[in-house]
Amino acid sequence: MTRTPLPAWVLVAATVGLTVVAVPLLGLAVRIPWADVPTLLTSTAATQALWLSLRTCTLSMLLATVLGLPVAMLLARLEGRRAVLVRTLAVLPMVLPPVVAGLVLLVTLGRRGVVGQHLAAAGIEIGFTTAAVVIAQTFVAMPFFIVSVEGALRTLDPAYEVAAATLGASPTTVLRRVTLPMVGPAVLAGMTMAFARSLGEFGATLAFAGSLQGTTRTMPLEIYLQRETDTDSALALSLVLIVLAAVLMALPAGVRALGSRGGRVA
Amino acid sequence: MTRTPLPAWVLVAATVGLTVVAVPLLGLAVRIPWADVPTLLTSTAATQALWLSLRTCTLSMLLATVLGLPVAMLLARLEGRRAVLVRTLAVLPMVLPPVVAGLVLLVTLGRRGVVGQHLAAAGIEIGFTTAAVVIAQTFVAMPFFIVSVEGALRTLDPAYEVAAATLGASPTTVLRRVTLPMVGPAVLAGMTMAFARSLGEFGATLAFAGSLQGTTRTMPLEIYLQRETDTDSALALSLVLIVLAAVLMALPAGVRALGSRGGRVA
Amino acid sequence: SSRSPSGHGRTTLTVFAAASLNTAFDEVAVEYKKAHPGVEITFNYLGSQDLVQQMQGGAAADVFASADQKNMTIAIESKLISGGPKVFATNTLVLIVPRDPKTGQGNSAGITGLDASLDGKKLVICAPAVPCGATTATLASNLGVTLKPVSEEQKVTDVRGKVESGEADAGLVYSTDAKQAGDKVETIQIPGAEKVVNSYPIAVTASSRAPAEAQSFVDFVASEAGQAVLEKYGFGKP
Amino acid sequence: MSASSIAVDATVTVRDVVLDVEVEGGHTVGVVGPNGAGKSTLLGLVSGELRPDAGTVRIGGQEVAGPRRVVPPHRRSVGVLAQRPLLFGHLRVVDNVAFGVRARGVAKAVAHQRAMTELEAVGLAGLAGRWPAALSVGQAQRVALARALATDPAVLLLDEPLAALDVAAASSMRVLLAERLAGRTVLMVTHDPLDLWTLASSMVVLEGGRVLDHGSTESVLARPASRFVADLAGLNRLAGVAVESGSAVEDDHAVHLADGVEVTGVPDEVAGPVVGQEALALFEPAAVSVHLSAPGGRPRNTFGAEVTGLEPRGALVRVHAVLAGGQRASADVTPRSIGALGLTVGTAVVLAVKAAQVRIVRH
Amino acid sequence: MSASSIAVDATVTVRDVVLDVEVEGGHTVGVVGPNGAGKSTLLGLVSGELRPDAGTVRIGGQEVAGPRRVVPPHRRSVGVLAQRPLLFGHLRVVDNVAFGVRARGVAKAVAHQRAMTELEAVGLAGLAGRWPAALSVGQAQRVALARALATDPAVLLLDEPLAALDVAAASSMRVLLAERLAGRTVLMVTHDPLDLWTLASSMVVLEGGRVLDHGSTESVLARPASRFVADLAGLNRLAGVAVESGSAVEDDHAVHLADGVEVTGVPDEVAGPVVGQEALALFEPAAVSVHLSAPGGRPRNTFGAEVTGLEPRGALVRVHAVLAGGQRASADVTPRSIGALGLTVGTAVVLAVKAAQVRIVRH
Ligand SMILES: Nc1ncnc2c1ncn2[C@@H]1O[C@H](COP(=O)(O)OP(=O)(O)OP(=O)(O)O)[C@@H](O)[C@H]1O
Ligand SMILES: Nc1ncnc2c1ncn2[C@@H]1O[C@H](COP(=O)(O)OP(=O)(O)OP(=O)(O)O)[C@@H](O)[C@H]1O
Ligand SMILES: [Mg+2]
Ligand SMILES: [Mg+2]
Repeated sequence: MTRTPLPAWVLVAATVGLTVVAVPLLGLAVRIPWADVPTLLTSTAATQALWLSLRTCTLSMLLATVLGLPVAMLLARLEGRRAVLVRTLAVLPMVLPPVVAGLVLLVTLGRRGVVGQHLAAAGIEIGFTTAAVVIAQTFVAMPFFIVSVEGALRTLDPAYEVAAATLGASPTTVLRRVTLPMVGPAVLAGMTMAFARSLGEFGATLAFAGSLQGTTRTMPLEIYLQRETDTDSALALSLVLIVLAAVLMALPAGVRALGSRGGRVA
Repeated sequence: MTRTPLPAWVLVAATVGLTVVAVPLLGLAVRIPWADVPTLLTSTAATQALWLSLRTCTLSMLLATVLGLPVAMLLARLEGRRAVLVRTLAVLPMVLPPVVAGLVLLVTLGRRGVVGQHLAAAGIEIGFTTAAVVIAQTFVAMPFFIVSVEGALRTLDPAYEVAAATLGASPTTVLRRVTLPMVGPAVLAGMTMAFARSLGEFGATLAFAGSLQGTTRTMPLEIYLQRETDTDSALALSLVLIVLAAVLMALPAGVRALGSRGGRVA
Repeated sequence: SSRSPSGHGRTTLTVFAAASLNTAFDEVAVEYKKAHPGVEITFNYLGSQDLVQQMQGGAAADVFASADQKNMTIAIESKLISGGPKVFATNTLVLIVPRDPKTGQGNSAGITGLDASLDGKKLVICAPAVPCGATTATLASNLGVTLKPVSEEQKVTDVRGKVESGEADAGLVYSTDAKQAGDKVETIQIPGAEKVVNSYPIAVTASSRAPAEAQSFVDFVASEAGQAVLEKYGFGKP
Repeated sequence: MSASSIAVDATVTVRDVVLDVEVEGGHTVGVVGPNGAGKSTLLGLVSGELRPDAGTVRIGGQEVAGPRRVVPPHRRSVGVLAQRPLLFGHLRVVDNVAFGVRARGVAKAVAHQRAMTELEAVGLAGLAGRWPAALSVGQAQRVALARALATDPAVLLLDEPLAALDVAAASSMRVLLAERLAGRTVLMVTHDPLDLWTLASSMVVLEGGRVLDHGSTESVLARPASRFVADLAGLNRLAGVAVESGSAVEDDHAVHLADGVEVTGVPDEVAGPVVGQEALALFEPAAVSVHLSAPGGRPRNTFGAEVTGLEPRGALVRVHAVLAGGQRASADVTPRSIGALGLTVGTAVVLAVKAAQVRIVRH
Repeated sequence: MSASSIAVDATVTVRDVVLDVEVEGGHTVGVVGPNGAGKSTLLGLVSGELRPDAGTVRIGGQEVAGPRRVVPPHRRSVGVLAQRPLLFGHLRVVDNVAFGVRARGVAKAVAHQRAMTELEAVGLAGLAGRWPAALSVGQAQRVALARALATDPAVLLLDEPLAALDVAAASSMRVLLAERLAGRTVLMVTHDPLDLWTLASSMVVLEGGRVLDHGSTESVLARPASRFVADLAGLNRLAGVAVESGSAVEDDHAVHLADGVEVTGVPDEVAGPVVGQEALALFEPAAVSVHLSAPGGRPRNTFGAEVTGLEPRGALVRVHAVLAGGQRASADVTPRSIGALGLTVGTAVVLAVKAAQVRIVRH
C-alpha cells in the first residue's frame, strides 16, 4: 500500500528540525583536533572506558528490558489513579537530575545505605564496582523503556490477544507469541533508548559508582576527565560515542529488515 | 472487550521492577531532613529555580514537539540506509553525555561558534540567557520525543490514512485529522518524556548556559549547588522535582480520560 | 581491587583525588612506581565533594587528595582520615581572557584586571558555594571590588570553558587552569591574589588496608620529585 | 471429543443485550438477526471475550462466567472464528494455522503437518508461506477458518464464516463445515439462509438484543416471528387478526388486516390461527401476480397497492409494493409483464394470490 | 457531477495481477471473481491506494497513474468503500460521515447536516453520537457506506458493500444504492448475483489476476466463461466439443464430453456452437431429475454419476454429483425423492435433463 504522501511543509519542517541537531554536530566536527584523534582514541584510558561502556550499557539495556517489560505490561492494563501512581513511580528516575539519582542510589545501596548495610553484612558490596555502574545506568534508563513500550501496548488491538486465547494459548503464551512480537518495534525502540541513555549517563554513575579506570570510569566519565585537561580532546573522545550511536541505530533497522513482514494485516 | 489476563509471573516481575525504583526513593525519604523542607523550598533561590525550570521545560517540550514531530513523520516514511542516517542524526543528542552536548552547543551557537558568530554580528547573543537554557534542554530532550512518535507512526495502519485521502483530504488534512489523533497517545508520551528529560537536565545547561540565579540556574543546578553546602538539603530540594513528576504523570492520564473513546476500532 | 597489605605480591593503592589533579597525579604515579615497583595505583578522579560523599557512602580509598581545605575538614569530621593531612600544593586565582583562535590576538575586550575595564563585559566566576567561588569571594572582598558576573559556574572547568570558547570576556580561574588552557587564553595576574591561597591537602584514610604504602605515596607527593611534577602543571608550592 | 452443551443467560448492559440461549451438546445452531441484534455479543459471552454484567454462561454444565467466577478464554476449549480474520501479522500463514495446535504443546513438526492439512482443506495450501498482509480478504478469512478448525474444539463459534467468500469457495467451505461441525456444539452466525439449511439443525433469532424466536430451522423459517425472519425466509408476511373465512372452501381461514382487507388462506398444520387472535398470512413472492385492476376468478386474494421498487433477479423481476394499510408485499414477475403493465415506482397495482398458496399461522 | 470514464491497463507485479479494464462514464460495472482474483487490486489501482508497476490508469481521460506521473488519491475525486469499514476511531459516527465533506472545506454545521442525512439514508441516524468501537460490524459497514456517499464522488469504488449486512438491510441498501449510483461511474465488487442484477449494467470477471470476461450482466451470466461464473449464475456447465446432433429435433445440437457422453440441447441464439470446436452445455439444477437407473423417453440427456453431496435449500435439496468423466453437475430435488431413492454420498445415479432445457454455447 502506498502511504499518503507527506505534505511539502512537513519535509521543510523536518529539515529545520534535523538542522537544529546537525549544525551543532558540524560545530563539533570543526572544533575537533583531528590530528590527535588516533592517539586519543587508542590510549589505554580511552579503550578501557569504551569497553566498559559497551559492557555496562549492554547489561543495563538488558536489565531495563527484563525489569521494565513487566512494569510496562502492568501499566498498560491500569486505569485511573492506580495508573498515575505506578506511572509516576516508574518514570521518577527520568526527572531526577542524574546526580540526585546517583545520590539516592548511594544512600540506599551504599555500604551504609538503607539496603546496602544489610547487603554489606552479607558480604555484598556494590558501591564502586562495575555492578554499581550497571545499576546506576539501569535506574536512569529504565523509565524510557517503560514509557515507550507502555504506549505501544496501549494502542495494540486487544482482539488479537483474545483470538490467541480462544485458540487455547495461556496468558504466558499469548504474551510470548502474540503481544511481544506485535509490539516488537516499540520494544526495540525502548531498548535503543535505554542503551543510548546509558551510553550518555554521567551524573548518576559519578555519584554512585565513582570514576576508577577500568572499573567504573565509563566513556562519559573519561570525557569529563579529559576536559579537565583539554576541552578539544574531550570533544574528540565523544566522537566514539557518536560512531557507537550510528552503529546502534543501524542495528534495529537491520533487525527490522530481517524480520520484515511486508506490511500490516487485516 | 475484556483483555486477556496477565500471567501471574508478570505481576510478580512488575513488582520487582517497581521495587527497584521504589526502594531508592524510600532511601531518599529516610535521608531527607523533613523539618527543614519548608524553609528550603520557600527560599528565593529555590522558588526562582523552580519557576525557571517550569518555564523553560514547558518551552523545551513545545519546541521538541514542534521540531520533532516533522522529523518523526519523515523518519517513519524512510527505509534502509536513509532511515539509519536520519535516525542517527535525530538521536545523537541522546547518546552524548550532557556536558558534551552543552560543549557542542557552545562551540556552535556561542559567540565565536559556527553559527553564533553570525548571530553575534546581528546583535543576538544567546549565551548566559534563559534562551540558552531552553535550547540546551530542547537539544537533549527532542530525541526522546522523536523516537517515541516514530515508533507509533510505524505501527499505524496506513489504510486509515488512505481512506481519508480517498475522502478528499489533502495530506495536511490527513495529518491533522487522522494521523496525529491516531498517534495521540504516543505524542503525549513523547511530550511527557521531553518535559521530564528537560526537568532533570543538568550537564548541557551548565556547559552551555551557565548558572545565574533567576536567569539560567534551573532546579537541577540549584540542587547541585545546594549539595556543595549540604547533601541532605539537596535531596530535600529534589522532592520538588518528584512532586512535579507526579503531577506531570497525572496530566496525560487526565487528557487521555477526557478524550477517551471507549476502545479501539474495526 | 585486590590488596595484600602483608607484602606478598603486589599492593594496589586506591587514590581519591580531585579531578583537577588528574594529569599531574598520573605522572606522579609513574615516578612513584619507579621507586616502589610492588605497588599499583588506581585513581578515582572526581570533584572533591563527590569523593568525600563516596567515602561517606563506604567507598574504599587509601589516600584522599582534596582540592580544598573544606572537603578535607569534612572528611576529618566524618572520621575518614587517619592522622593529619598535609598540604602538598597551592593554587591562586588569575584572570583569563580569550584569545582569538585565528589571529592569536588576545584580550580584544581590553581587560586590565578586576577593575572598571570589566564594566559591561561578560565576566564568569565560580559560585560562592564551591571552593574556587569561596576563594573568589575572599579575593573580591580583600580588594574591595564588587563583581557582576553573568554566570556563577559550579565548576572551575566551566569558567575556563566559557572563556576558552570566547563566550565570556573574562573569567577567574586557578593558575593551573590557566596553564591547562594554553594559548587559548591570555592570563592576567591579579595583584593581591597571592594572598588568597587555595591549598591542596592530602592524607591517608582511616579505612586504608595498606597504610604503609599509602603513607609512602603521600610522602612521595610531598617530596622534591613529586613537587617537581606538580610545579610543571602550574601548582604552587605549599 | 465430548459434545458440551451451552447455556447463556446473561446481560451486557452497555449493549442493551439480555440473552437466554441454550444449545444442546453436539448440535449446530444458526444465529440470525439484523445488524446490531447481539449475535456477536452472544458469541463473545460464550468465548469469554465479554464478561456478562449479570447472569451466567455455562459450557458443558460448568459455569464459565457468573457472579462468582470467570473462566478465562483459553481454559474454555472454545474455538472462535471472529467476524474479522485477526491473523497474526508476524506469523506466516502456516504458523497462524499451527498456532492453536502449538499452544496445546504439540511438537512443531506435527503442528505444521496438521496446519498444512487444514490449509489444504480450505484450498490454500499454496499460500502457506505467505505473510497475512499479502492475502486478499477472502483468503484471510479462509485461513482464519483453517486456524479455528485446526484445534478440534468441542465447542465452535463461527461469526459469519462465509461472508467474504466467493460463491465457489463458499459452496466448498459449506461441504467442509458440514463434515467438520458434525458432533460438535456450534453457534454459527449467518445472514444466508442457505447456511442454515445446510449446516444448522436449529436456529435462534435475535432482535434488539433479545431472543425473538428459536427452534428447528424449518419451523422458525416456516412461521416467521418477525418481518426480518420473513425476509430471511423469502416470504411475504401480512399481519392481522384471524376471522372465520367467508370463503366456500371448507378449510380456509381468513386474516383481517388493519385496513379492513381480508386475506384468505389455508391454516397452518402445526400452528393454525385462533379466531379473534393475531395471525399472519404467509405466501411466496412467486405466487403473487400483478395487475392494473382487480382480476376475476375466485378463490383469490387481491390487495390494492403501490409499487415502491423493481429489483431485477436473473430471469425475473421482484416488484416491491406497499399495501393501503402500510404493510409491504412483493411479487416476482417476468420482465415482459413489467413492460406490458408499464410498472414503475408509484404505479397503482392490484396484487393477487390464490388462497391455496397462502398459509395462515398463529402469531 | 460529470461522469468520468475509467481505463485501467496496468500491472502489479508482486500480486501477479495484469488488468485491462474500461468503464464507460456514468455506468455501474460489477466486478466478480474468486477470492484472490484481483478485485480489490483493481479498485486500489483506481483509487490510488496502489501504484502500478507498469501501465497506466486513467480517470476521465486523464492519466492518474503511469510512468510519468502519479496523481495522489485525494486529487482523484474517487470515493471508496473498502472491504474493511476503516472508520476513524477518534471521531464519532457523525463526524466520520462528515469527514469527507469537511475536507472539502464545507462549514461544520452544513457538513454535520449532510452527515445526518446520509446516516438516515442508511438507517443509523440513531447511532450518530456513538464511537465507532461501539458499533456492530454491519453497523460499521453501513456507516462507512454513508461516509463514502456523503462526498458525492463522480467515481465510486465499492468493495463488497453489502457483505456484512443482514437481509433486510442489504435489501434497503440496494434500493439506496440503485438511486445513488445513477449517473456515477461505479466499480462494484460483489459475490452476490443479486447485486449484479439490481445495480450493475455490465460486469467484469477476474480470475487469477487477469480479466476473463466482460460485457453486459445478462450475456456474461448467460454464457459463463468459467466454472466460477457458472456457479455464480447458478448453472450446470458441461464442457466438450460440438458435434452434429443425432437427435430428431431439428434445431438441436450436441456436445461431446471427453468420456464419450453426448449432451443434446438447443443452440444459443447469440453464440451457438460451431461443429468441431469447443462448446458448453448449460442447464439449471432445477431442470435435472435424479434416477437410480436410466429413465425412458426422449428427447432426454442422461448421465451416469455419483452423488458427492446433499445440500438442503429450503423446500428442496441440491444433489451434487460427479459425472464419469470428472465433470460436476447438480440437481434440485424434493426431500421426498431423496428418501425414496435412498440417496447418500456415493450413491450411483443417473441424471436426466430434457434437451429443450439445455443451452449449447460456443466456448
Ligand atoms: N463495544 C461496544 N460498546 C457498546 N456497544 C456495543 C459495542 N459493540 C457493539 N455494541 C452494540 O451492541 C449491539 C449488539 O452488537 P453485536 O456486535 O452483538 O451485533 P451483531 O448482531 O453481531 O451485528 P452484526 O450483524 O452487524 O455483526 C449493537 O447495537 C451494537 O451497536
Ligand atoms: N499486499 C500484498 N502483497 C502481495 N500480494 C498480495 C497483497 N495483497 C493481495 N495480494 C495477492 O494478490 C492477489 C489479488 O488480491 P486481491 O486482494 O485483489 O483479491 P480479491 O479479488 O479482492 O479477493 P477477495 O475476494 O478475497 O477480496 C491475491 O492472490 C492476493 O493473495
Ligand atoms: Mg456481529
Ligand atoms: Mg478483495
